[in-house]
Amino acid sequence: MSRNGQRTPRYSAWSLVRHGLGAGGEWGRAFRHHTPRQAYDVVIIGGGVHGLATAHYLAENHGITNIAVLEKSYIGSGGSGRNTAILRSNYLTPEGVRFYDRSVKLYEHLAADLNFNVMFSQRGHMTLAHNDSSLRTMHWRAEVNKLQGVDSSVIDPGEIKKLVPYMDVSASTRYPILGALYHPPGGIIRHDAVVWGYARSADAHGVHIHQKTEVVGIDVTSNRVTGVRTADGRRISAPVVVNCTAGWSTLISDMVGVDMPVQTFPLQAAVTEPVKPFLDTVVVSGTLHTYVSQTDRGELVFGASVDPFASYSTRGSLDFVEGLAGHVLELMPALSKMRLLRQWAGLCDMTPDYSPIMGLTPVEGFFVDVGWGTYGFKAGPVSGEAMAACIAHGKPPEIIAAFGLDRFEEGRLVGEKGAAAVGH
Amino acid sequence: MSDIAAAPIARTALSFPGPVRTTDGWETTARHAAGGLRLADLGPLVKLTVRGPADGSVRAALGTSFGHTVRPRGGPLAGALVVGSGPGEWLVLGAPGTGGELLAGVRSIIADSGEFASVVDVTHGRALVRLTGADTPLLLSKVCAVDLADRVVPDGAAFRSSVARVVTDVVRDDVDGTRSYLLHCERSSGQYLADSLVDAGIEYGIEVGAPTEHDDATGHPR
Amino acid sequence: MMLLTCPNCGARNVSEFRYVGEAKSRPDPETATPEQWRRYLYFHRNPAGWIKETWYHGSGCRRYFGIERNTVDNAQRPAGVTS
Amino acid sequence: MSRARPGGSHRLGARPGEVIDRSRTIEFRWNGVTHTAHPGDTIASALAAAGVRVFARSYKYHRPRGLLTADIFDPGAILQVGDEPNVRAAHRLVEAGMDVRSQNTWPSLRYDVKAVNQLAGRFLATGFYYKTFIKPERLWPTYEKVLRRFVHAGEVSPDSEQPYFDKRYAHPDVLVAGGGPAGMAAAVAAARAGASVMLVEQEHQLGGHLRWGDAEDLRCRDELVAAVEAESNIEVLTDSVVAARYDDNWLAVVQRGLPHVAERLVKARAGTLVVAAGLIERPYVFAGNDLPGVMLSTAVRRLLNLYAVRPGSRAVVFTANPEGDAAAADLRAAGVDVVEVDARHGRTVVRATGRGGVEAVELSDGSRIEADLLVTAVGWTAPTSLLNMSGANPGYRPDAARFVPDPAATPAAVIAVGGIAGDGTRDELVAHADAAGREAAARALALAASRAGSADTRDPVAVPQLGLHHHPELFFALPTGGFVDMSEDVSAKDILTAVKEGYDSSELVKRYTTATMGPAQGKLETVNTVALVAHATGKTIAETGATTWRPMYTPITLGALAGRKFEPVRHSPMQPWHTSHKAAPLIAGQWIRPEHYGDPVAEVRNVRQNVGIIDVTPIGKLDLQGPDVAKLLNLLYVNKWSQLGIGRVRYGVMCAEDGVVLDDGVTGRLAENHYLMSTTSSGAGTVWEWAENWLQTEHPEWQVHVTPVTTAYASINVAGPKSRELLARLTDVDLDNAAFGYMNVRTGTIAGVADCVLWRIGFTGELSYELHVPASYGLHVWETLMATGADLGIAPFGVEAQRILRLEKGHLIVGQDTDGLTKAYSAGLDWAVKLDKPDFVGKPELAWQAARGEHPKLVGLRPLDTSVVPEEAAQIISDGGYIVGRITSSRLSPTLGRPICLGQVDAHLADPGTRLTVRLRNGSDTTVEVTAEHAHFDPEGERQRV
Ligand SMILES: Cc1cc2nc3c(=O)[nH]c(=O)nc-3n(C[C@H](O)[C@H](O)[C@H](O)COP(=O)(O)OP(=O)(O)OC[C@H]3O[C@@H](n4cnc5c(N)ncnc54)[C@H](O)[C@@H]3O)c2cc1C
Ligand SMILES: NC(=O)c1ccc[n+]([C@@H]2O[C@H](COP(=O)([O-])OP(=O)(O)OC[C@H]3O[C@@H](n4cnc5c(N)ncnc54)[C@H](O)[C@@H]3O)[C@@H](O)[C@H]2O)c1
Ligand SMILES: Cc1cc2nc3c(=O)[nH]c(=O)nc-3n(C[C@H](O)[C@H](O)[C@H](O)COP(=O)(O)O)c2cc1C
Ligand SMILES: [Zn+2]
Repeated sequence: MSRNGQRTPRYSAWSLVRHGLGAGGEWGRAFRHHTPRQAYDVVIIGGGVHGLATAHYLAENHGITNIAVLEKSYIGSGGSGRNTAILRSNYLTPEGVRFYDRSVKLYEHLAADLNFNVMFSQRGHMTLAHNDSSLRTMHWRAEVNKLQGVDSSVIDPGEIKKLVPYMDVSASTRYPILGALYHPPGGIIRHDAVVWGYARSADAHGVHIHQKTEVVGIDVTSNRVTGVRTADGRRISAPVVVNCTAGWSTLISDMVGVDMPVQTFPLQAAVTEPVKPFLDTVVVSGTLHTYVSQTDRGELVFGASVDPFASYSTRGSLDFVEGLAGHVLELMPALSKMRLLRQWAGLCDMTPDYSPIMGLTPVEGFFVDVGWGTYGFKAGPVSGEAMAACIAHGKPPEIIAAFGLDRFEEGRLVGEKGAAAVGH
Repeated sequence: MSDIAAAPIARTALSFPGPVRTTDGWETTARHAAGGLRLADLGPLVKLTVRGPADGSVRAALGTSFGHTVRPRGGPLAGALVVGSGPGEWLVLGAPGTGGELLAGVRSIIADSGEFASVVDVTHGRALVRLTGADTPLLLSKVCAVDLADRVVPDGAAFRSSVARVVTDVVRDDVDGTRSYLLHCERSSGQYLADSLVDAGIEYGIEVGAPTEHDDATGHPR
Repeated sequence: MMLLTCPNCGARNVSEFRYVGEAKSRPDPETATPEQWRRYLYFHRNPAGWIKETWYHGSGCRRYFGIERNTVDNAQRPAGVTS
Repeated sequence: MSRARPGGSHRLGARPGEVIDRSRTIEFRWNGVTHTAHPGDTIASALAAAGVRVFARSYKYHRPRGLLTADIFDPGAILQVGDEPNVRAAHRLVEAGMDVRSQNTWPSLRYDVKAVNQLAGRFLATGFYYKTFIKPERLWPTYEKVLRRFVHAGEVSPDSEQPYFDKRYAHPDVLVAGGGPAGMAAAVAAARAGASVMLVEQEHQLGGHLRWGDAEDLRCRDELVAAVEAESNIEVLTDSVVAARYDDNWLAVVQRGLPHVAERLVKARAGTLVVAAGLIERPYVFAGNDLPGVMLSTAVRRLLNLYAVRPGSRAVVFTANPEGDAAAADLRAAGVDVVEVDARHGRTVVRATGRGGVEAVELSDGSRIEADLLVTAVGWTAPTSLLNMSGANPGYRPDAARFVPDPAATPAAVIAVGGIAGDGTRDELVAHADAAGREAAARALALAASRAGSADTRDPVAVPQLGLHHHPELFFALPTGGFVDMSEDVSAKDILTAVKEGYDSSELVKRYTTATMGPAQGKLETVNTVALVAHATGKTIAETGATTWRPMYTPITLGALAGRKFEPVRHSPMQPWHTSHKAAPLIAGQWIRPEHYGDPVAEVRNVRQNVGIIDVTPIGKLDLQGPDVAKLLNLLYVNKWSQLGIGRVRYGVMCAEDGVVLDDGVTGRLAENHYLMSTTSSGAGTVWEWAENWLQTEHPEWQVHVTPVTTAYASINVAGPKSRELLARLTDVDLDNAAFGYMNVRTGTIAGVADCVLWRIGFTGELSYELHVPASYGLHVWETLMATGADLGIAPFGVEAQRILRLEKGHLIVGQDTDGLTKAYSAGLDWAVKLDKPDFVGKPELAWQAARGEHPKLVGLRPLDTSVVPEEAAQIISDGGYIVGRITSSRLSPTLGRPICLGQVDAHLADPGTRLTVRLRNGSDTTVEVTAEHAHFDPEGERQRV
């Protein structure tokens, strides 16, 4: 990895030992501060996983490095820093399955590719079915997945109990567990590390990452993007501007007059105090609006479905943690003495069909990579790769062809609600 | 049609362990509750829902509006309890077996008004209980988020809200200065609601029983 | 839990209500083009600020009503007040 | 079993403010050894009295840890009690028989094998795991398993009992968080001003810091407590925490120590929240600052004055304030040798040394003092968490060395009092809290009045602004450093390194190092962390800023949050019969229904041959009245309703505005302006709200009243060739085919029950009647039918038999044969959609769908291999392996003796006779043929018309 000719120190066990012995000098900065240039080839708005991955792949795959990533707060401060870090590819539509499967494959090698351990823990992912219609949907997903070569199958309560001994699989509960869609390659990841790994690599390629830099306006001349304006009064020219701002994405698109069928809903999450590891898989229940995994630090990380009304608030609610706790105890009654440590919320850019909006827009040079709703962290790598290709070639690659903005007016929805509403 | 020997038996939405008795064709619990906090099944009462303009002559004839109750002394609804249960929506409660008269009474009010209004007999479609005792507000504070302080819900007030997550009409109808509430909900959730009330009331020594002969149709002492 | 003020019942917990969405008008189905119709179906304003919206008081008076709400701090005011 | 020396080697004689009951002694176990305590002792105070110093091992380096704060936030005293993990031992009171164990130690607290990590510590610097275990990739899962073994925590067991938790709502005008002098004074003032008050104190007694103060403090506490007790309008909750504040002063309070329940979550909607959380003493960062024997001055005074425990025998007190001086005085009075190091004279501590505990202290002047106790009193952190949750953002004040709220920037519904708001003498703070309490009451009562619609005429109370005293900015002793976050084992050096690596804001430092992410959530760690970041970046602390404070104030149990369960279930009036006849329960949303009574196939056969009855009470029913009902029906359904005669019923389909099938059912006309509509069971609520939405928002001028009557009727479908014969025995309605034909409705008496509605319709394809009887008589009618039909072979049938019967007949189920994108034409409902109606919901999309004609279609499918029943959700694939459809319903037909299916297939494959490949679950393929009709049995419908 080179950084303007200089080598970036590589991370490895050996380099750690050298540093521990005091022989390595300083690690050096993973990402640096720069004075903004007056013009860039590409300006990416949003320093989340999508913006940073797009910058990384533009540089790595297409040699485009004169890029600025503008982030109004700190990198990862949006959904990328507050998501429950669940990765999987067991979607419902063939378009979706293919797309997310590519992402999981990229994630499998991301630590090595970025020389940054992102701690992808492929511990398996199970989605519980509590009634026959959801069991039918699980079978539907399993069959579609198998046809795409994705490892998915429906397992019965006995097998569930073997994988999760704490689960109450008795038939007498209010929401009996009839089966689950089991997806061994799914799992969790150290989400912040993904953000930092992409940022470090982009930085090493010469990309400028400007934190605390908010975009407040976008200049358009004759239906062509010419640059952006920032809250500190700067104007930065660029022929290409990419909207990677997830929950805030309509505010950015409104600046250029591109309407999007996106509505912002808070999504909440919470974490318990740690306990010794006892839960090796990710467990999701759509019926109970709950999902849970245990991190390598021992905490349980919980999530749910989006808040019941649109809002830009990340304050969180008591309702959420009450419902969550009730439902978690419904599944695993032995956890009632565990304590909830912290709750938070992030913003989700929901689309009508629970699929993203990617590619070109009616304004030339203005690209979008939005509509990530509650499920976009897992799509970071493939989106970065595809958006980079889209920008470099001026047209969306096949893998995202179905996700264009024009599909709504043309009535070609990609219905992922069945697999993404609570699924993560 | 052949003759069917057995006379039809009506059953309310609720059943509690213990003896039952049948009065006026209704089978209900026979236990008598004397404790400080009592839950009584008033399922057999006649229940009519009336709809019409919120502030027209139907309203004037019914004598009350959303949030309030009235017990007409005379007129076609004498003896009934009229609850303003929604904007332009009333609930009329009467003694078991008086359905025909009350229905006719409401219909005559509607006919006289010339307004677009309607009445539906939901006697069999709803569950109705009365909770009485000084600790009732404490019990209800476990299942209902509405503030029951006097300044918000005085005697004679009514509101609709979620009670143990069941949409319920709550009517404050004190009995001789003792707190008392009527709770009225859709029938199939009635047992669940009553069980939730009993569960929440254990701490206060709740008892389940039928209204006594000293009570009038709405469980109100005569 | 945020409070929402129902014009009929007063301030109640928001969990008593169902959020319907931005108040918008239905295009004439006889003359609407597919583009207009689908904008009605799928597109909403999504401002960080005041928006006119419809709510349904499902656990209370069972009435639909309009209100203006600020999507940033959840402040509310009766529909019709202009900002 | 071993037994510790009774009495407690470190227990002092009686103290004036002690909270223990010396008249009684109770026993408990600590790591297998029996110890004694007095009621009122916390686990930690009892152990400290016995001379226990080491309570735990640290997260990464497994360093021994002891008491630091001696309160609920103590990072050194988090223990396992029975099956409960992570118990705060310095807060939890000892109970007889408790089994207390240290966490994260193996094989024992004393000889902890993982302590070798201390040696490796220099390689385990912050973020080490991001930099290693990268290659080879295949080894990462193994590394991960090892990492997981290091988790620092207690454990839960799979069969841990779930105690009973309670919940309630509360509506205090004023809720006071914190029962110190300020909180008590505010509560009393608010109550005297006419407000209802809830006063919540996390500790076991009211009094706050006065409890461990001098005689004057104790007198003041007694007065205030007496004043609180005298107000009947104050509800006091001790051992309870205000865990969080949400929008509109919605407060989560967890109440503990109740007689009948484990814990109770009180959800309080307060008019005004008074935050009286006091101040939390800030630890000092220096080498060795985590050694057992390093304690805060407040910890020492708690141990001495509340529990009569002598925390050491030779102490160094590093003090920068009067509280430190008081701690020194208290120690001396307890017979401890004390050396004071006064920061106000420029002296500081730079290092503590010792093995397993403090043995010596090194000062900035190079001197070294032998001691087993090092007390620090360097200043305070304002626990502003509840204020931040309220939207106030207290700013950092260098003169006071803490974050201080600005009353002008705090929401009106929230007021801060006491130490968190500013400094002053005890009397000044109490006077301020008194004024604030009156103002809190005034604001709350005004709000209550405005909610009740009346104006309030109260005058606002002037609340003086508290001043700030000078407090030194004493955070850390560099370069020696030490631990910033003891729970997470994060050192000062880690913070500095993180900044150098580019993680140079508070937020990034937090996430990279995990400082402040442990159980105290930054209450002990935030200011020191921010100070170090500021130091490393050359910015001020104010510029650097703290991370976001979020719920919970202190962690609370999942049990308390879950509380009493509210999961409504619904039953039909016939449920007692189903239960006593061994019906297999099917949970369908809130409804509990019979799935079958043992043999669904026999149930199917009996319906085809004799007569069966099924309880269909959950079917949605809406009573529609008014002159404009037909207009509403024409709008909601895709088919036409203007011509429906009285006494007739019709099947209808509803779509949403995007043309997607929403619901279906039949609607009958009972009288001129009176209709009864039925919906699917799961759609009952939705359709009602849907109808109201159109009426209230689009057509308020229409005269229609909709009343839900789903459970006003018990609904029974009587189906089978003998159903007429059966019913004729029980009703006065003329059942002759000529008088009461297919798709008609009548009202009449059944089994002596008047006002029943009879529909001649059927989902099963047989002659059948759907009876809607007043619900109270449902069980009576059901039992009468069973008794009366015995000679006709009557048998009940459940939902599964009904599913098979309807599939034989080709009736679709909305939500099973359709999905979230299935428009009416895809559901094969072409015959129903009437595009020549002027308007109906979803019309434009359906018109375009019809015009385009490219949509997938629901078709009947007949598997050619009659021994194979394709599974529901099996995919239909093309030669190239592409998905071209799927099986939506599939069963082995008992009537036809072969498999039958419905499925959605791509438009070009929907013609009758087309052969398709189905990929089965086991990976093999089978062939199915598209049939001409959805119905596999009696497609002409002759059986139902007889
Ligand atoms: C609680 C929660 C749980 C989730 N769980 C999962 C999960 O388990 N799995 C999964 O795959 N997905 C999950 N998601 C969704 C996932 O987090 C997001 O879809 C994903 O992070 C989106 O990444 P992004 O880079 O597009 O956006 P973000 O990470 O949100 O980044 C957008 C950035 O744009 C910046 N920005 C906004 N406006 C401006 C401006 N005007 N100028 C400059 N910068 C601006 C923001 O500060 C922000 O940093 C979850 C989301 C939440 C909230
Ligand atoms: N002498 C000392 O050791 C000491 C210690 C702290 C404060 N002070 C001084 O005390 C004065 C202020 O007194 P005060 O009344 O503000 O503070 P206080 O510390 O006496 O009382 C605050 C009380 O609030 C409780 N509390 C905090 N957050 C809570 C929550 N979320 N829920 C429930 N309870 C909660 C604490 O347990 C504590 O008992 C200031 O002058 C301050 O400097 C002195
Ligand atoms: C997967 C995951 C695990 C987390 N674990 C912890 C934790 O152990 N302790 C903690 O204090 N916060 C934890 N958090 C929450 C963060 O502290 C923080 O609340 C979240 O990133 C949102 O940021 P904000 O609270 O600053 O708005 C975790 C967050 C995520 C996404
Ligand atoms: Zn209302």
